Amino acid sequence: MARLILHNVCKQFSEQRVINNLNLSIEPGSFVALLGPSGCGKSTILRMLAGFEPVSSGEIRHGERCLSSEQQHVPTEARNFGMVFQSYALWPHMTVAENVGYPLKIKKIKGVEKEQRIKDALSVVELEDYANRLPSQLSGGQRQRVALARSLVTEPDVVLFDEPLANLDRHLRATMEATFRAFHKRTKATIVYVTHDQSEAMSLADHIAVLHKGQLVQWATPEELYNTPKNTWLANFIGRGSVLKVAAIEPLQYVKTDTLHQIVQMVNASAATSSILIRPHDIQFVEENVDALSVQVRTCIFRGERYDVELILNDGQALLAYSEYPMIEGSKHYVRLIQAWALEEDV
Amino acid sequence: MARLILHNVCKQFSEQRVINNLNLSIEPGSFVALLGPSGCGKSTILRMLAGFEPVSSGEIRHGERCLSSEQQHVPTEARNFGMVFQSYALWPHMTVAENVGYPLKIKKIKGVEKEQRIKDALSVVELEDYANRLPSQLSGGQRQRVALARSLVTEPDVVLFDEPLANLDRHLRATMEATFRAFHKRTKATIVYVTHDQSEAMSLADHIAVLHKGQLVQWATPEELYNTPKNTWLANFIGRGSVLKVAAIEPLQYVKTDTLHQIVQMVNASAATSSILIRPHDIQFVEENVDALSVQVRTCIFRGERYDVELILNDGQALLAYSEYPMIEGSKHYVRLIQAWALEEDV
Amino acid sequence: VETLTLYTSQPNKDAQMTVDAFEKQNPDIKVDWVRDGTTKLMTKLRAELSSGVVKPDVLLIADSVTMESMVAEDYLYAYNSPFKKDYDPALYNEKGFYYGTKLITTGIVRHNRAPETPLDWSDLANTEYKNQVAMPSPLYSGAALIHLATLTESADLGWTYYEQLHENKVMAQGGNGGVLKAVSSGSKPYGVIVDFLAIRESRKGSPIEFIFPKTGVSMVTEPVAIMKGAQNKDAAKRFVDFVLSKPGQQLVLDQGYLPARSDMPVPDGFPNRADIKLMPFDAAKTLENNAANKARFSAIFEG
Amino acid sequence: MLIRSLDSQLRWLSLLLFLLIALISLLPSLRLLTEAVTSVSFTASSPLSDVLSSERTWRALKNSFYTSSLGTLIAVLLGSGFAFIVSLTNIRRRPLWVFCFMLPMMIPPQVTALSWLQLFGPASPLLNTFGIAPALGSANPMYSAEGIALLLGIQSAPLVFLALRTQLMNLPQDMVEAARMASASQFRIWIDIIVPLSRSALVAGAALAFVSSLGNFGIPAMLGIPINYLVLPTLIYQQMAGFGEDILSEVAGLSMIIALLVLAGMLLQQWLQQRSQYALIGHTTQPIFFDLKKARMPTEFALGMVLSFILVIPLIGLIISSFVPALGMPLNSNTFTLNAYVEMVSNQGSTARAFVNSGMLAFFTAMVLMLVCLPLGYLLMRLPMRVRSVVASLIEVPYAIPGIVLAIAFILLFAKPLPIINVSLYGTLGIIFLAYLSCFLSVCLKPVMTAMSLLDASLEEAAQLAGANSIQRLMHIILPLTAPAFFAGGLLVFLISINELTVSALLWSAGNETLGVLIFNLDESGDSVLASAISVLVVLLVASLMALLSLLAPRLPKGIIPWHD
Ligand SMILES: Nc1ncnc2c1ncn2[C@@H]1O[C@H](COP(=O)(O)OP(=O)(O)OP(=O)(O)O)[C@@H](O)[C@H]1O
Ligand SMILES: Nc1ncnc2c1ncn2[C@@H]1O[C@H](COP(=O)(O)OP(=O)(O)OP(=O)(O)O)[C@@H](O)[C@H]1O
Ligand SMILES: [Mg+2]
Ligand SMILES: [Mg+2]
Repeated sequence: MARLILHNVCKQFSEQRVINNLNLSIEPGSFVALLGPSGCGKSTILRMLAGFEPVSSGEIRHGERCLSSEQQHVPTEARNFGMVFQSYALWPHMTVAENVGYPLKIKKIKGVEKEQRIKDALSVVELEDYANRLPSQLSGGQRQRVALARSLVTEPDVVLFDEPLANLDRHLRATMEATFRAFHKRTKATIVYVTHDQSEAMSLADHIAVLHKGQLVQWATPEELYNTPKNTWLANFIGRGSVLKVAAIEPLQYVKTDTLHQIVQMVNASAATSSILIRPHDIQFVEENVDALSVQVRTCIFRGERYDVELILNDGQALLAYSEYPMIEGSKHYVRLIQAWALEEDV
Repeated sequence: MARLILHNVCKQFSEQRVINNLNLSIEPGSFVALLGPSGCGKSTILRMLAGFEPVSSGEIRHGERCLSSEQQHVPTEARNFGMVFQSYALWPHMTVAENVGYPLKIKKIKGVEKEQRIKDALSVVELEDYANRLPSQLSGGQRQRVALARSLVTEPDVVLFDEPLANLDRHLRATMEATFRAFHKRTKATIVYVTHDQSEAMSLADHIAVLHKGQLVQWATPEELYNTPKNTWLANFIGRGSVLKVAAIEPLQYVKTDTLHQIVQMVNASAATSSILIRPHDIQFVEENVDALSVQVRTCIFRGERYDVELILNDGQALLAYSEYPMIEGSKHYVRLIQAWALEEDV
Repeated sequence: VETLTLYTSQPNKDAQMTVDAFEKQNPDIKVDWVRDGTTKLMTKLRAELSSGVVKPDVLLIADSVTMESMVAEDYLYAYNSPFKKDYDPALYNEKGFYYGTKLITTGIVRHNRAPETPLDWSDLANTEYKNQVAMPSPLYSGAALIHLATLTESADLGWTYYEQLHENKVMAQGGNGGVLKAVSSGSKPYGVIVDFLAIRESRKGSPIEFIFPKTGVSMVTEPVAIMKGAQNKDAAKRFVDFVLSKPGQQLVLDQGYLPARSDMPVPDGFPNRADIKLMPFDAAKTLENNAANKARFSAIFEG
Repeated sequence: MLIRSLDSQLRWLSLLLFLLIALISLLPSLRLLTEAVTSVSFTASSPLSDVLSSERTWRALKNSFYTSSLGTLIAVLLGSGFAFIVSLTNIRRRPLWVFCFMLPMMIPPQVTALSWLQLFGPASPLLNTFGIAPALGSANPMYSAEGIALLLGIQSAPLVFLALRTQLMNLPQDMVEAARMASASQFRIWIDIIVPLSRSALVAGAALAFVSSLGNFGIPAMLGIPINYLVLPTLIYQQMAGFGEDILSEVAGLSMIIALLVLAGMLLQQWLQQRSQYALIGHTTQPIFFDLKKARMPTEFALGMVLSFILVIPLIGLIISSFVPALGMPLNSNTFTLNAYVEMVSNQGSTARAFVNSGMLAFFTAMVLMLVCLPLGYLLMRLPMRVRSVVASLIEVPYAIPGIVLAIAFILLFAKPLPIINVSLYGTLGIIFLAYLSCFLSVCLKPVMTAMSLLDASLEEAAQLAGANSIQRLMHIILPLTAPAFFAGGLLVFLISINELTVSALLWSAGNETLGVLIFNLDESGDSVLASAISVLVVLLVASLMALLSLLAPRLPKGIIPWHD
């Protein structure tokens, strides 16, 4: 078990710089998520970790061992990593069982043990009945599950997951999340997990790296990230909530109701120099009173357990709140803001 | 504009019956979501609607016109349907712009208008800068966005979406959802939308069909579905919540606190004949009092805005609740159940 | 201008020469000619005949046995050429169905570096020649089949001779060209081959030498014949006469063959006509025995 | 179902195409069949029953099967080895290797055989230098069934190479990456992933090689006859040399045996390809690429050795024998002469004619077949598996039966003027052209069908949704994606037909000679020096045409020209 270190890693595809001076230090046995918008370079990082792409500059180390640098390159097969591909990469000429069993075959695990491990892996992803199908006869989600089973059948030092649950329904996702947790607990493998689903990332990972245009924006625990995002971009990206332009205020602190209502109401074109983040559950609908802000409902969308309500403040800024009941579009209400987080401006 | 009707549609792949006597009547201009676990036959339904798969029996009609039956088969290109594939199906030899512009080329739309429409479509999915790339040079999410742009560039009568947002991050999803709504409003096209994400389905669709193992389980509006699911399978599948075994009670009605606590506490192995659904937001943590149920915390997982808490009742049944604050695993608490929905048993 | 269609197995260059000379003498006739090995040419002809068309007017092909088979099936037209008298009766069909035009004899060839100099057929059966001799296979080459018929009819040689050749591991080639290559490239120092190929190549500088065996040589006569279904019999007759005439035979001589006409000289590199001993041969009988001969040969050689 | 799912444009096109196939593939085969059975009588000895009851027929069948199978094996090893190395690794000068690998097809097999016989024979300049030449007249190992198979293998290796290359270009990289993730070694990856994934192309290439070996006459004639090793084509030739009245039906009967062998082979092929139908083209990942690292030099050396045996040595032999006055003379300053070239160019009007004729025939055959194969392959892929294999085998038959027999069929069919229009094709280039179409249709179609079966169906479905009709889909989606296969097919047809011999041998007529016929006739009448000179020119011509194509490459879709990166 060793620490996985990315040191000043850059990656260039012909014209375009895709990863820019990335520094990460991933503790042995930790569960790390990479989060970021589509095209920010998540898959590219995994591919460099796996050894499929050389680094353009910088270095990737695993403990003392240099895996990739401009001079050196340890081939994938010598790394003992595991990976689930975004494209699944199932072998079309092998049945489901053969696909899952291939890493065992390579490791020369035979006979009953092999059968048993294939069976176990397939039962985790609920595909026991499909063992003899070819990948072309499976649905999208079933294919993804085969790819998952394949990556978990052996016990690699580092496992890389590239959006492993993108095509699965919620319940299967929950099951798989539990499986990942159990797997992580049992094998103590280091896991690097790419996802676009924040709730997945937050519930699974010890640490999350948020990337934007090839650059690391924040490296923090899930709680830190949710509660104290660094800048407006991150605040917009992580969780649900509204970023409001407000009168000047010291960044990176919590602002409570009174000050908050003040700076929100004080805002005007010239004074709007700071930004704050208000989470929807920090907004309470109240009866009209001095302390309350008046708002108008723009849209109200059903989301199952509750309604998403988009509110408009007097100065025209939008505010997202939750409501237990449907609200009529255009109706007026009063809200109280419990707290907000003051943000740094983007660079 | 015409109604899309599936009448007793069945589909068989060699040994396996994948769709079983499906009846649906989709109003012209409506937005319908197909929801169901992986492998339940959603993509197969779309493929039959598109005309790629013949029906094994039954009939698909579009207004008066029979699209598919055992005797007849209108070819896809004569249907004026649009579709986003789960596998994207981008043409690898064409650039992003050519991929998106191909339907226009076929419709003989040329010159400035063509350019403009390609540009518009690409700007909706935020890929203007990638117009001249080949699909192999894109990230997973970018490919999905190209496929989206391609399906929206012309204005088909019926648009079929197969998990169009599976690989996109939350904010792009929100943008795309808004785009779909706007597109739907503007073109009045009938939309059939496959997704595994319930919140997506609920926020977009007028009607939702939930499928299980090739069979229609419920066909309802999002609110109906969420609030009054028919049976235990559906209750488990839709939204978050806990299904409890309780003493006998009339199905398909709401049960309020007092009766509720009664039937929950009365349960024992022999008397547990009914099931009820309790949503997590219907569970309140309270100080100890006569009215409260005592519970123990099994797990507590951070989810961004709040914590998911799994509670254990005295009889060992599990209950999912939300909490604003982390709770210590193993600690004891008291809860009040506000309401629950009584379910039919599965057949 | 009339056209005359000629099927010939003469080498390209020779065929062109013949046609040019004929056309020069008969400017009113244009000759369309097709050249191929006898086997292919006959196959082509068979296919045409079987689909009911007669393409060629005149045939000028390798051997009289083939001609006999055409006579037997009544495909040929009998023509009494005025030049008949200048030829040995053995060289033409007495009813005038075909006339031999040249003498192509089969003898022995040796590489210049070869240790031995075979003088007669029987030498090739000696142990010094084991593994050293190439010959054309009678199964593939018409000339070789006639050679076989001639030698097996001979009292001295007979079938035992062929059995000895097999013992001696004589290697059968597809045709005379193969023997030429085998010998001139040195892979087999001795061979059985038609005269003109070996003599012509050796005159050009090839390291080989042709030997007329003492016992005699077998021969084919490259007969000329007119098809019964010929569209243009007049021109055909004129062509036959031309080939048999002195200028025609002079052409044969110039091409390096032994002319059939007895009053002609021999080409360079050939011994005197008197020194070339022709072994007796009966075309009609050979035709009769053809199948049996081939079967017996393949029984010996293919075991 | 088939017809229902096609639109009207394709419907009449398909009708037309199936008529065409019936005309050029089925008709000759049927004509031969009737020829074979018409003279069947119930007496003990009809020609067909003679043929069938002869022990030699069965021996030849067995031998044919042995040499063709072994030859196919060699072709597959050689062709696929080359394809794997040059398309998947970082070998240097890739275009050059591919370029050189195409050329052995252009050297007449007799020349290759002869140069090897010379190289390892008593007169070998090489062995003589070291004094280890075998004694005059000693047996040469090339005269054996295995020698025949080796040459057959070399001749058909480019067929396998080109058939395979298209598929290799389309193997998605992530398949290999996933295997590397499982810690599979390069060798295991090759065995477990790459070979199975390219199985359908391998099988198609092998089938082409087998069929082409089965019908080959030149090589077994040169190496088999001397040791009395009979194969079906030489047996057929023997039969023809008999001149009997029954030869046609005997020959047709023997050909039907070959046709049966082909049908059996096709069944095997279908069986082998059954599970290898998966979409590979259309995956939007990068193509596979292996780094050879330290093995690069040795690999290049090994390739060089193989090439020098199959190309350089025969080519040198060919060149040398074109510069001497007569066969068997050594080449030195005294003997060097350009006479052959001078004679050929100045005296023989037929030379220029043959170049023009063969060039046109090869070009138009390749063009027409490429045009035909696009819709044909598309339609065939839409037929049920079973019907498809029947049609495909029927298309295969003309290529498998020896060219000379096919020519007989064409004479039988076209010797009489065509009915109604009363034009005679016989004796024109037209009949050779038709025969080539019939013969080489399967050569062009095989790679195309393989490529089409690899195509991800959803790509076409997406175009259907865009409203594209069948023709538009064919032109916009399917053609560009399978273009390398089309070009490979066309190229093979061009290369094979430019010095094709056996078909044109019976069908040519004055003024319509082809290069193959010209070379063969010269060779047969002892002018092998002239023949060598022409062969050299043909190789030069083809090589320069290929080089010229490279200039066009930047304007063509990627991967179309095999020897261009
Ligand atoms: N070509 C085929 N041959 C045999 N079975 C098939 C084939 N295609 C799909 N199936 C089976 O049909 C069932 C339904 O497949 P479908 O693709 O419609 O599922 P889905 O609801 O779209 O699932 P997902 O959400 O995972 O994409 C699956 O069990 C699948 O294995
Ligand atoms: N082979 C390539 N050539 C050129 N550009 C590439 C190539 N592969 C990826 N890119 C570009 O690099 C950037 C990062 O790609 P990457 O696949 O890492 O994104 P990602 O974060 O995984 O996105 P997604 O969530 O959409 O999968 C993208 O803008 C993509 O267009
Ligand atoms: Mg990605
Ligand atoms: Mg699906």
